[in-house]
Amino acid sequence: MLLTRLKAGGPAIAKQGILVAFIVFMIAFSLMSDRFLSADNIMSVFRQSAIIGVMAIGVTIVVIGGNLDLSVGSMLSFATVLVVDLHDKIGPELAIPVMIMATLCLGAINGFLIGILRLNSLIVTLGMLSAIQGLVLIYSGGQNVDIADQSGTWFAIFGRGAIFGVATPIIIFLGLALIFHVIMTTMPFGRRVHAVGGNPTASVFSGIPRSRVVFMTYLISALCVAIAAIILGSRVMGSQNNVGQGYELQVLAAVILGGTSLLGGSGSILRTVLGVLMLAFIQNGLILMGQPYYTQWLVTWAVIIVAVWLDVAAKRGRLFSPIA
Amino acid sequence: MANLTQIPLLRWLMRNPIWGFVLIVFIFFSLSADNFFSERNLMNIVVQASTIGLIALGMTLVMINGNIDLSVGATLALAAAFAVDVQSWAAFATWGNWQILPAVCIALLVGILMGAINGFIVWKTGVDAFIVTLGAMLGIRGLVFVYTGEQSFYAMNFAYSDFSFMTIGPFPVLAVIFAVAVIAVHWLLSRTVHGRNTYAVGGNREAAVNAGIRVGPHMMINFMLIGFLAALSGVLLSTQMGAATPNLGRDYELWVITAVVLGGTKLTGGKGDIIGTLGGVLAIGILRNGMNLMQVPAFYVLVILGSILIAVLFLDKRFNRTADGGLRL
Amino acid sequence: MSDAHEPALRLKGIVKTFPGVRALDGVDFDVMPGEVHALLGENGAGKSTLMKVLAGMYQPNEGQIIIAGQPVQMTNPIEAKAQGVVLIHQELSLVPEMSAAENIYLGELPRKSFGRVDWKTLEDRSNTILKRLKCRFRAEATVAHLSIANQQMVEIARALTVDARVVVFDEPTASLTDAEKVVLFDIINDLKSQGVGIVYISHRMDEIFTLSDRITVLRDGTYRGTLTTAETNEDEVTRLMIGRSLDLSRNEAAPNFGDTMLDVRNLTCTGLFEDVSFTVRAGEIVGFYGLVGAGRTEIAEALFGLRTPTAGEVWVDGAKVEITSPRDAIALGVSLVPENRKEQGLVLQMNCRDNMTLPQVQDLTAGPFVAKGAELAIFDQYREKLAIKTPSWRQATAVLSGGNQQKIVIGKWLSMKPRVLIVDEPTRGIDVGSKSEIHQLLRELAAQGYAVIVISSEMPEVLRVSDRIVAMYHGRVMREFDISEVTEDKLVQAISGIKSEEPA
Amino acid sequence: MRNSMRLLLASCGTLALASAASADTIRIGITQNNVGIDSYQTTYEQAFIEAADANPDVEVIVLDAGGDVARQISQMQDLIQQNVDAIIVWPTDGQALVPAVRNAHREGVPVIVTNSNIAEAGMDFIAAFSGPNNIQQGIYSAEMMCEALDGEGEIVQITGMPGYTTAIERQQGFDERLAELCPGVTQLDIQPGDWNRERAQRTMETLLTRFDNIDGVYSGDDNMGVGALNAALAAGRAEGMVFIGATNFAVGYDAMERGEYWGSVYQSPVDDARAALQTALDVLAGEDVPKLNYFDTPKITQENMHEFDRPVF
Repeated sequence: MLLTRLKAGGPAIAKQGILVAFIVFMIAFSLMSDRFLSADNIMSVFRQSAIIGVMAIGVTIVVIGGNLDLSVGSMLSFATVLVVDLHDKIGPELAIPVMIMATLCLGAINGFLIGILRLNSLIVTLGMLSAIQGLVLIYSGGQNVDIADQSGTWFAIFGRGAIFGVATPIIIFLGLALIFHVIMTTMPFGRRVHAVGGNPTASVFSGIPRSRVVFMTYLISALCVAIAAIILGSRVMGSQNNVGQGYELQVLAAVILGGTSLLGGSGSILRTVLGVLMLAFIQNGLILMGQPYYTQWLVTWAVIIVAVWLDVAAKRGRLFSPIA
Repeated sequence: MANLTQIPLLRWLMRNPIWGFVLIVFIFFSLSADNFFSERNLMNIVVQASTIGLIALGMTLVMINGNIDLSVGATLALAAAFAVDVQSWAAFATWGNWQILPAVCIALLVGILMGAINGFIVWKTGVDAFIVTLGAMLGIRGLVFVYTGEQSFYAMNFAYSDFSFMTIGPFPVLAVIFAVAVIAVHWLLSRTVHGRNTYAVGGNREAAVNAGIRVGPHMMINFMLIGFLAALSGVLLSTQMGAATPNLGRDYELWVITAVVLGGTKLTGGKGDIIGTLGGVLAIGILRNGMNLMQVPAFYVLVILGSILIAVLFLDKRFNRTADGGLRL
Repeated sequence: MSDAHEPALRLKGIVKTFPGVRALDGVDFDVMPGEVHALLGENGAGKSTLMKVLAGMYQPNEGQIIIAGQPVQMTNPIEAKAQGVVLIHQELSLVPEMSAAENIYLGELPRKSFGRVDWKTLEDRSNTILKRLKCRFRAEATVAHLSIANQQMVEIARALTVDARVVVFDEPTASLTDAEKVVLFDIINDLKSQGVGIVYISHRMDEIFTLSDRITVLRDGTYRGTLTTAETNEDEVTRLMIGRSLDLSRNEAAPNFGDTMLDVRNLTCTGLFEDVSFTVRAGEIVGFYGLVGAGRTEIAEALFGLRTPTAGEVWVDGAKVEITSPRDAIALGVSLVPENRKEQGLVLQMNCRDNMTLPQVQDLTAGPFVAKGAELAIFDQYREKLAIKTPSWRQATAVLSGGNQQKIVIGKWLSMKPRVLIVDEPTRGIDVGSKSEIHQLLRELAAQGYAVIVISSEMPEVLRVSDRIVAMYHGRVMREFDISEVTEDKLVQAISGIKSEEPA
Repeated sequence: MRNSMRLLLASCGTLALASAASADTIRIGITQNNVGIDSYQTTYEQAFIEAADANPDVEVIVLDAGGDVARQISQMQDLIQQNVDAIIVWPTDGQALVPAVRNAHREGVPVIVTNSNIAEAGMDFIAAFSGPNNIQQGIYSAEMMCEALDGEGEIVQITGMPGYTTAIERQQGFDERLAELCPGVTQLDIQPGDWNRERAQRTMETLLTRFDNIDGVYSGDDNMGVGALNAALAAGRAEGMVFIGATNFAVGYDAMERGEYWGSVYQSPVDDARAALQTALDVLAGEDVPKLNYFDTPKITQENMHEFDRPVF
């Protein structure tokens, strides 16, 4: 089995550009900071990356389906403001389902415009990024929202709690990753998303309801955002209107780092998890080393290009592009 | 006679729906916003739109090539920082107002260099331009912070900021520079061999390679052009501020792409032109200016701009539907 | 100073290797001025690689290229063109949004000062060339608005921009109709009479025997020999190519057909096809023959739920049906093997097994999961049945040969156990060996009781596999032939819109 | 075509008449920094509009620059274009707005700068500044930190969005005063929290990992301060740690009440907005207005907090 894999193209190790880069970085950082590999720090980074990570799961599925979703940043602001605001008004047991429904509606709008009307996903989600941010501000009147009784609400479990000693955000993040990994790799829906992203025309010619599949990917993305918002709202016990601003790019960077092709049809949730963790460890490691915050941007630049380059190079079997 | 003149105009508008849209919002704001329809305000619109507009010219080239550049906002900030900072370098202390010249030249060179780096990476690694420039968007912003040390730079010399208030005849100098750039890039794209090759590379890269066009260097040149235009935009913006701030140009890439796509350039490459891009830039400029004049609350402006973007995309698809002959895919 | 015995172009011992592959292994080839030299070989035999070496796109690892007696090195297509070697590509290599003139001179637009395009020179020269090719469109026309055949002409016009010594045609007739082929052959003969050496690559034996003076055969990257066309026959060439003979017989009508499985009555799709009626019985193959654009593919798409007919009825297995989506069609047992396997048939980066089970993956489940065992069973069954050559089911379909890709698509639809199987251009761009295997397969399917529709633009193919032939012209059914009564003349007349004196 | 031109010209004529009719009301334009980024600015905007509505002679045009300097410059131009009587500007960047202010000055439109001041070079061109003294706030915070730690300890600082004036000035005031007043207090690290509570929380978590001992945390505003507090609480290290912020938020006020938060600087957006409008009206009335009008932003600590109302944001 390994032999056929090797024959299928290039050495297996070169295909795991992200894994190689990840290991190299972990070793380098642990040499430079003795606290880096401490259990506390690792737990802390996992917990911090849960919000971006949960969103990245949804975006990975959208990207495998051949589209982009840049609206997740605003959508996170929307969902967090909503759930926090409703928490004190109607109680968490109602606030959570109401927020999830509302966020799914936004996902459905994306899905309708992109899946059914077939508008370009980059531009539609760019427009939604702006429109949803406006909606949040109109809803809240621009005010921050806070949960008054921070210690007495069971809502705290999602962002601050722990189950068997493991922080809940980590359990939610890794659990969701595992669930969606299983869906994408072993269930008919996953197969269909891969097919639609890989070749939409051929999918239709194979009887796959292309519009519905794309629509579903945006619903999943919205659902992931809603879950991330629960973690975020519970962790902070409040929300600003622009809390998700810029998250869409961090999420996309993680997805790209995980080797998911922007052309659609290929990608893996588990590798996205690696991408998310790698970005989080870079950020964390550089602060531990006492570097100014902007070095993380320079390092991220280099890491994204090198990791994707290795991936691309392994696929084509040569380091440099053949174009003259 | 009215019929004869109207039909080509209508047909032209069908192909360039954005200009129809520009016309509609123009008439709308003229009727409903105080002070909109005045010479000075219209000049203001052009000056305000020129920041996004200059970059959009370059983005049109890059997108027709089938690439994209997300790093332009950061490049703009870096160039602005250099343009302001270099003036105060000791080496040019005795140059008087001429110290502006090397500063501007270095800023523009920095822009070209950033474009060259992006172009070179895209050429040599074969990694998608979206990914390369997404990385560069973070990285170049990092360079801005390294260079400025988080502080704003300001120009001691008021001659620098006076430049932006100069006029040539009745026209503000910034509007004139923008107009010249529009004409130059339009000429480049429609009349020169490089411009025509831009369509070839984006329309059918395989064919361009087979025809012996050196696709790699060609794309790199276009990245350098957008770097130059982003830097020029940064320099002009810094003359309006007499200063450069490290956060300058955030999110500009999104507005630039929006303008270019509104103008009918295809994200997949091979199709688009400067006339459309100009329409897209003016549409955004007029909307922003008009909504300011009408005092539309900021929160609603976001919703309106986002919805209009999607609506124009939808209309464009209705008008310019490709002839799929009714095949349901 | 080249006399008649000096080859216009000569390749000596060309070796080209890629990581892990020896694509060309010591190939010799030459073409004389005023000669048409056909190059033959199955897909993957190394023809394309050889052509790319010729055109300066690849550098050979060993060997020499000699043009008019001088050894040369060509590092890019422009240099090759300057040496007088021009390659006409198999897949249309045009830029759709540019004018014909710009496409003809792509990569070497005439310049004025400041890098400006010299439009006048460009258009004058292009129009002259197009006139020489007897084209009836202007050089200013945008390529996207031209028909496929005219686009091919633009491609060919590129060869005439220089004083070509050698012109290489790579499958030039793949997208041309029979009528358009005639024009192309005139041009080739014209070039030939001007002393240009022609290298002609094609899978179509009839063309090669009509046109060529000599035939060189490649197999697995090695040179197998050169034959003089006048002294050989198809059988000899085929044996050289695939190492065995081919069955070139015409189909003998099978005696016993079952019930009518598909009955199409007055089906109309305005602007595409009008008033189309026909039936297909179980065990029968009905061939649809016609020019490109005659409406055959569109009928297939309508039957598969991808187009909405404006009028008419479709009956499947004795029941009137409405097919509004591919899902409906699949549920009714109608399957379509589409025309373009790379764009419509396969998800190229997906593996073989997943591609094959794609239409039924929703039903192949164990609990919520895809049943891997059932999937593999299907794949293994059809791999064996169709003799698909792939190292493993994990192989991405992108790297398979055209024939094997087509078999995967056919297997995909056979595994759906359809009642009606529609096959659109089943052997387009497929080499001779695989072609006859696919024909064999279609006959076997019919024998097993499938009702089969074969759409093809190749007359030999239609004749070989069909029990009946429906001839179409301009969206209408012109005539229906029984295989026993059909002649080539009658078929050509029918698809050219000439009403036959005797009614069918 | 010609008809539509005539229509345009006609409508312009009527508009000109309409604006001429309202000539004796005072028209003031304001361009804000980034409404919606935090509650302070939103509350400021509401208070400003309320104050203006209360005065029948005043008509206001309210614009928001969304944090973008270039857009703010455009808005300045648009306001000059509309012949407003005065412009109030909340600079997105104190440096970069100087030419735009200078241009307004040349056009004869008085400019009142609000909340965070413009750079030194622009002082000649403004009619007045009204707002809190951000450097002074930094100084107050340093003094509180010093007092709370008794002049000895190790602290970290979480700043606002890098590159923005308010963030820079508070940091400047804090750093300088701390070094001068309490050389015994060392700053272990300074990291940005981008005015974002979650990001501040994340940064603080990493700092807690990095340093075994942190005695105090200074945050550029209470929003981030509460984020840092959350991190420390979760790590079980909040006990004995001193949290000092700026711009007292309701969450900060509550935390103070619970005894978890040491102190902050009380700054009311309502006062800020009213002061700005009043300064503008004074300038227009021809009164002799001083250049710098700081409104009071006192220290608020657990001890004196009940002298203040709970902030509304």
